[in-house]
Amino acid sequence: QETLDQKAKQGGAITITYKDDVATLDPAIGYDWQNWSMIKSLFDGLMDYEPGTTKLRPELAESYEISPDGKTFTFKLRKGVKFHNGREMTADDVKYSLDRVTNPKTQSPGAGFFASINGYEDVAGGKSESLSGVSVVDPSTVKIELSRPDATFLHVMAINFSHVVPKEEVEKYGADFGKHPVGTGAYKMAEWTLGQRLVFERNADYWNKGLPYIDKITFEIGQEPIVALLRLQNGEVDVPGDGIPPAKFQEVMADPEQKARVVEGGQLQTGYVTMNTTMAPFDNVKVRQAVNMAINKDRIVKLINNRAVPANQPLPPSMPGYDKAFTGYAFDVEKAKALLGEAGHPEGFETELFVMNTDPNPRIAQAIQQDLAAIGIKASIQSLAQANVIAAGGEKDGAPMIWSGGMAWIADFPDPSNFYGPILGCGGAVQGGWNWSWYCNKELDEKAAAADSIVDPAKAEERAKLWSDIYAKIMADAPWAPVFNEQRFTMKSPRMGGDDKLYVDPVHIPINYDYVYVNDVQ
Amino acid sequence: MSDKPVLDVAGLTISVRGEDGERAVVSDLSFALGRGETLCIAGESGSGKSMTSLAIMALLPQPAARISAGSIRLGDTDLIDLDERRMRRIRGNRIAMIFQEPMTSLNPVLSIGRQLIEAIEAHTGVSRVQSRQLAIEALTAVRIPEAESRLKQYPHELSGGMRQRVMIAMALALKPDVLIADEPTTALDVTVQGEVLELLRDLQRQHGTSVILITHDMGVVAEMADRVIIMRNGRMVEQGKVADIFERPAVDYTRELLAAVPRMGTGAARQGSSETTEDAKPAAVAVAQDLHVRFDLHGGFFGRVNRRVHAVEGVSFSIAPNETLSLVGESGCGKSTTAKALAGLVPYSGELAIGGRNLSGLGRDERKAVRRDVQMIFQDPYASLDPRMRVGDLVAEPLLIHNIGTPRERTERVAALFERVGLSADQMERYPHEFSGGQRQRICIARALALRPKLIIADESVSALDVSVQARVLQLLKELQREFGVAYLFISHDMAVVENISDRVAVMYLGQIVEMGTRDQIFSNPRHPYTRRLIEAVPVPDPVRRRTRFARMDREIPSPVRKLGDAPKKLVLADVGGGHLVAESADR
Amino acid sequence: MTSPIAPEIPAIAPPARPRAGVWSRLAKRPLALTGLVIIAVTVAGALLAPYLTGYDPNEQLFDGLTLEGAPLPPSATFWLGTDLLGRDLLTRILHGARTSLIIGIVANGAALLIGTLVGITAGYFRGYIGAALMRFTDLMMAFPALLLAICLAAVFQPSLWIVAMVIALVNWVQTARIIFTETSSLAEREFIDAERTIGASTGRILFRHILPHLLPTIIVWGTLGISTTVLLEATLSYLGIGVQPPTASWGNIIFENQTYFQAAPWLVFFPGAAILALALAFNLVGDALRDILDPTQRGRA
Amino acid sequence: MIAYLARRLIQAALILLGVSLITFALLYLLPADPVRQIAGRSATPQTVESIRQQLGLDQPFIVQYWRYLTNLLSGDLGRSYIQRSEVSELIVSRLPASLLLMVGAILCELVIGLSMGLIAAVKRGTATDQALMVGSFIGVSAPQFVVGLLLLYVFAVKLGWFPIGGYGTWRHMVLPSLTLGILGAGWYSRMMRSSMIDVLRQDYVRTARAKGLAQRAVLFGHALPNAILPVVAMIGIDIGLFMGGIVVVESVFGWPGIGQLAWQAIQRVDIPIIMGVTLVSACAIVLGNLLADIVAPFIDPRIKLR
Ligand SMILES: Nc1ncnc2c1ncn2[C@@H]1O[C@H](COP(=O)(O)OP(=O)(O)OP(=O)(O)O)[C@@H](O)[C@H]1O
Ligand SMILES: Nc1ncnc2c1ncn2[C@@H]1O[C@H](COP(=O)(O)OP(=O)(O)OP(=O)(O)O)[C@@H](O)[C@H]1O
Ligand SMILES: [Mg+2]
Ligand SMILES: [Mg+2]
Repeated sequence: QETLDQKAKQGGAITITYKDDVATLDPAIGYDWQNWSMIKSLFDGLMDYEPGTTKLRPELAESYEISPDGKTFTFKLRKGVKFHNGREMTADDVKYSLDRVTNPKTQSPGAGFFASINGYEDVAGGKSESLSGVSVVDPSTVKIELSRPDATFLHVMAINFSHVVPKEEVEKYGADFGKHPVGTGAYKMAEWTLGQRLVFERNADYWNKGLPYIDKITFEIGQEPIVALLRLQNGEVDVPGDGIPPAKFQEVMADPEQKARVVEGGQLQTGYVTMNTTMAPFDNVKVRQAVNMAINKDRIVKLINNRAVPANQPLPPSMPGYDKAFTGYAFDVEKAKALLGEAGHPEGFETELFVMNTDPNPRIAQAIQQDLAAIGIKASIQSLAQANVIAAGGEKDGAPMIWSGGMAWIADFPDPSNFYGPILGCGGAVQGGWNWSWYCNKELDEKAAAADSIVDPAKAEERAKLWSDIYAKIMADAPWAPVFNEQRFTMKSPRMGGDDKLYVDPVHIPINYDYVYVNDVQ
Repeated sequence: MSDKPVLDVAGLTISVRGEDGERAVVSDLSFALGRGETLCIAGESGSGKSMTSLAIMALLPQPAARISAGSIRLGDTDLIDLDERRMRRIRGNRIAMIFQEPMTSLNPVLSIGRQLIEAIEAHTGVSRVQSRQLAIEALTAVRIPEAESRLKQYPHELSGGMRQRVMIAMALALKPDVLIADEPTTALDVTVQGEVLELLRDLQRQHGTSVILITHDMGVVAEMADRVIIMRNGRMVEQGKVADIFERPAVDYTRELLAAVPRMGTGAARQGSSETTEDAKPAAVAVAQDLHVRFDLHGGFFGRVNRRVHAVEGVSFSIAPNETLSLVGESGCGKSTTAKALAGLVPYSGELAIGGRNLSGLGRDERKAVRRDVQMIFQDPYASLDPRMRVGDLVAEPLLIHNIGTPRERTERVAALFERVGLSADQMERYPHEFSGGQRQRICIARALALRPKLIIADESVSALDVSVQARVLQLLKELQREFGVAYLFISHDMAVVENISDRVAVMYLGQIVEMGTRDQIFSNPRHPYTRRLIEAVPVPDPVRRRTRFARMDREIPSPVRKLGDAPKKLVLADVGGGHLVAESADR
Repeated sequence: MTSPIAPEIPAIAPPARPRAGVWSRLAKRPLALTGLVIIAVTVAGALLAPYLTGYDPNEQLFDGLTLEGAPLPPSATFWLGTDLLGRDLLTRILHGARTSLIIGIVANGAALLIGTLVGITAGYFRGYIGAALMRFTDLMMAFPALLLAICLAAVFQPSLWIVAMVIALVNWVQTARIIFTETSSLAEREFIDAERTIGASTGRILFRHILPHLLPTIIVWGTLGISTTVLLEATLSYLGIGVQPPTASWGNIIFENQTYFQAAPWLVFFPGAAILALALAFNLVGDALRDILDPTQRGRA
Repeated sequence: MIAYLARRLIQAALILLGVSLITFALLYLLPADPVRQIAGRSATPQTVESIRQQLGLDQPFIVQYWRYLTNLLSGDLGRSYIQRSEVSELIVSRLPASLLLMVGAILCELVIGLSMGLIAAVKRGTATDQALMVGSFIGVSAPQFVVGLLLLYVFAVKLGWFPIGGYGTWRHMVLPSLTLGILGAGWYSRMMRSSMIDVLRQDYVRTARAKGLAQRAVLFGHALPNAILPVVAMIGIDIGLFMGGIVVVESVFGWPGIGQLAWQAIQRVDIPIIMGVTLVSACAIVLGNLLADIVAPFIDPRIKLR
């Protein structure tokens, strides 16, 4: 059982604000950073992470076993876990949930995560309604067989898409289940006034006794971040969900009282420039390397008020497999120019840099533009709405360069493989795909598969090393120019209690609702 | 009559500020108005009559005009020193005013009831219900039938005569000590004019109100005034009892003014050409055969046409070159509509031919050519001149459109036309609003003449002019006819003018011609009862022959609006000798 | 027909009084003169921008930001301060004047022109032409402008001229409706009938006689349109249609920096003041022009 | 009247049909593929195709449009691609707030704009007039985001007179309405001024003064009803202009209206929502114009509905 925070007090209510609407809370569908952690509080999966860390631990599963070949996972379920509707959760629910998420009718954006489960092809192809690889051994035991060893599978069992849903409620609400979520989580849905507010209420029957601490969480929707901050300063809000707006960052940090309430932490994020390796002149590796050397990352970090650290490889520092020793391409204008010359572009060339239109991304793009201009590359900026940039990236000759900020890539789960598949592997280099650099290296794809088949937890080090090598090779080909890794800054009201790491929890953004508490009850 | 005057104006000087500095438009005017007295102010256009009355009301146009000297005393109060708030209590309550234009002086978006009641409420402490009662009484007093239900009507739903009566009711509701009426009847036709004057007299008799009546119609002066002031160029040139002024005018200007007054029966001097046309019958300039103009009114459930205005119903006439045909009749009888049909401004049925060319089915260029032959002078000269164009350009425009001459030739021709109508060539650079009413009318005439048309349609073109100008314009028209052989279709409600200028006269009633003949036939031998009434209603410019009562219409003017399919009965005209056509009517 | 120039009337030499030019009359009014000067300064600033300051509008100066990355307030080096990328704001405003003048004058002018043409035609021809034009206007009014903009952006290569076109395409509608109402009442005026009787062509009636009367309305809409279109351009470039960073326009300087208006007020204030000054200047000139061209208003100063 | 209404409503329906067709076509041509967005980053081509089929997006344009129309007639606007809720539900939940804001803003505009225009017209040519007209230009030129935040900062944060954003009571309404109203007031004041100057020259105003009415009665009772007519036509137009301003104001004040919904949908190319919001706002605009036309005869009895 959980070790509870001794200082924590039970009760109280907090208010969180968001600018954008909360999309569906259906765990099979919800896939943005905003509803991600809300779903995590309403539902549970077989696996989870220790609060504030990236360490896996069982959740609805009491324990699990992995077969020596790494292809069979057997989960023993926790007893007495109840859905919010009062019914007890069983192994059938787990199977139902996995069948559902992979069924094309559900239109889940996460179905692909389960591709390694036996029978996935049949379900995805509409030939079957049920995953043959998932079987209910007894009401509290589930066995999952994979078609290949998958080291990330435990992470997959921790992501929202695999969270357990009750069949009867899903069938009752149909497509509207996402508006009437019923799970086993620490909170249950109390009220949802579209466009205005969501209210979560403490689940008194929560299996993890003593949790959560807070009675009621109100999410207020539609609030401009600047206004949210004003309200926080006025004591009306406890956590501004969208963070500290850039325009106010320095003001907040200049005030010791406010600064004390800001928690800083790492994030599983990398900001990078993709270069379309199928489009001239970026089909020349020297050009790509030159771009890597031309970007003044320190200055860009300064531009965003030092809210990030310069990056030299795809993986963020807190990710296993991050290579501390790797130096990447140092900022070197002369060398970059030389490389361009070698590549046959001594005078530079003209190209386009796509960027999403919300602050600070256009600014960063302009800084990159100026850096590129210094080596003769004249990049014109296309600052567009998110969907348009994504669409351009998915066309083979749509976008020569894209600045990734604002659109991708916050990891789905803390595993190095998560930075490869869809965004650097061959599978993503298809029309409408997310591999915007259209980089496809069959050899690396094989290496990646090999690394992911190392299932044994004891060999985690070895696996991480393999991944480091893969990313080093990628950097040699330079389809990306990594620019920085964003830092997270979460601000809270004075009454908020709990360990700081709960406020920069890598998988719960902005905060881990289940473990934080307020200081001012009784 | 008490000794002390109700209103005493002394040494009044009003100046206006213009681009070229201040100039006086009224100088050193003094007069006194006794209780129950009617004082007429007459004089040429622009002589400062309206300005004087506005000064008394403290309603001079701001900020251009101001009183620069003199005093205006109402009883014991000097009105010039009063502040706006105290003045407000006097306006409407002790001095009321009826304005020159009845058509525009009522607020178009408020019901007449509201406009009346609010005047009463503004000055008396009575309740709304009582004010309403008073308003009904006032309307009844000005003989508006069904007064109670009229309260809900809007100005545009009333005829011009009725609107003027509403204005009078409004002015009289509070029984003011002084009533200023600025040309109250100019825009009305003779029958309505008679009624309105009668009403003023009635009310004066009942309440002992003193009246200042501003008019250019010497007939009205003779009919109404106790005393008369003659103004010119902002100065009073003569003042005296009405009989003295008419019999023994002291100054030349007054004599000129009186001489200019068109009098019935003086038209005999004009003869000649028209008589010869009778037998010679050269090709007619314009022929109308069974002309119909109907306006559809939409209404009812599906917005279909359910009623029609039968504005013109089977009118036939022809106009020979060099001839003047006058069209007379009361307001709304279809005179202007006939004219507009002839000018191609409204769709019609029947036959219309100009210079032998049938108007229907003409091509673009032919129509333009016909336009050259017919020109129209509109009822309101100000409204028919584009206020944003220089008058020189306006007169040159027809030449430009029809591609006549070089720019230089055109300018020269316009200058010549200006001289011809009695304006100076350097006025070409000015804009319409910078002219007086009479001058504007002359500009319209110059414009109509520019193309040397065969026919000029003159719709009430002299009604708004003061007598001296009117006489000059009529003279001009006659001269032009003699010189160029222009034919005129002359529309007027002023029988004296009609008698003066016409060769032949057609009397219209409800869209149809009820009588038509030579001038002599109509004026010396009117056959139709309606014609007779029109002639009788004309006030005579001689205080000696003042009538005590006007013949009052026994009923409202019947409406030309009819249900679909309910066309009015066509009148049959019978020749009673010498081309004198009279409708055979049983009901009159 | 006799000779075109009637011989009966002897020619008279017209007076040779020169008409006072509009310009010289404008110049007599201090307010209008102020307006003209502001416009002239703006245009000159836009044309001479490269020579007026020592900076490049797009150069992100190393000393243009504090160590924490904050922009610098106005100072002797940077007269109007720097922006979030450390660029000189004065230089950017001067260069941005080009874009904004094109949008505020050309695009707004085109919208005004289309709106006036449509409104005047629909108002004068009552029959099917008028009805069809007005229904089309209603359709355009009901159609979301932003959507049109985005789609056009997708179809065309975004450029300043596309924005200008889009702005003209979405902004003419309101003008058309107002002009329609006014024209239909003007068409009923008697002097229009008078023009018809002298054989004036439709074109002449519309453009020589009705149009001048619409001038006050056109001036009101035209001058108010300047600020709205300049700001609309910023919204459009935000959505990816129109000038793209780093090209400056007054609208997008404001748009990019508006969240910083407390931390760096100069970034919003100066471009805002520039837009206001331009719009006001046109308004002053427009007002004066209206009074000058309206003869009934003579004598007022 | 009924016939007129029937005719206008049929016209309105045709206009809406036109708007829906054009919008649908434009969105169809848009390069962003909605299926890709739904399917997510890790989807296989197979999944993508299956989703495409389920949504009927593999059908030709005409079929898609026809299906949309038939669904529309039964009140079904489809489901959001991103939020996955019924579009009609999303719109219905947000529409009242926007309408309320619109009413508030129109009130503000009218009160501020008309009184500014009125005073300026009465004091024509004076310093007051000029100050007011400069004011109206500031209103039109000031970026709404900044105006909104300033008002919020001064009246809500510093003075505490109003809540800092939110929705519910009349006190929540004041600042957002004012922010929107300031822009509109700029337009209205100019229109009002020029129309009022014209009316004040009319004879009937002189008549009203000659009756001895107080200045207030003359201005409000006689001049205003005549001067207001162009303003009424303007209100119809205004509704269209609102859709622009409402986005910013709603997000500054956390106002749960349709503007925020539309903006998010445009950013993410959430086609069903864009379609729905477009139709709803087109409806509002068409009805607004119709209403303006219907109201006109009540203000000016000379006008006939035709
Ligand atoms: N608002 C004004 N500004 C400048 N001058 C004016 C104004 N109103 C009238 N005038 C001038 O004042 C003079 C007197 O005008 P007023 O209206 O009193 O003439 P009137 O005798 O009533 O003429 P009418 O018979 O045409 O009504 C005229 O010369 C006229 O041009
Ligand atoms: N456009 C129109 N639509 C409907 N009815 C009209 C129209 N024009 C004129 N009428 C009606 O036709 C009738 C004749 O009008 P017309 O203007 O010819 O009268 P009139 O004899 O010239 O009168 P007045 O002496 O007042 O000028 C009137 O009842 C008038 O209301
Ligand atoms: Mg007068
Ligand atoms: Mg008439």
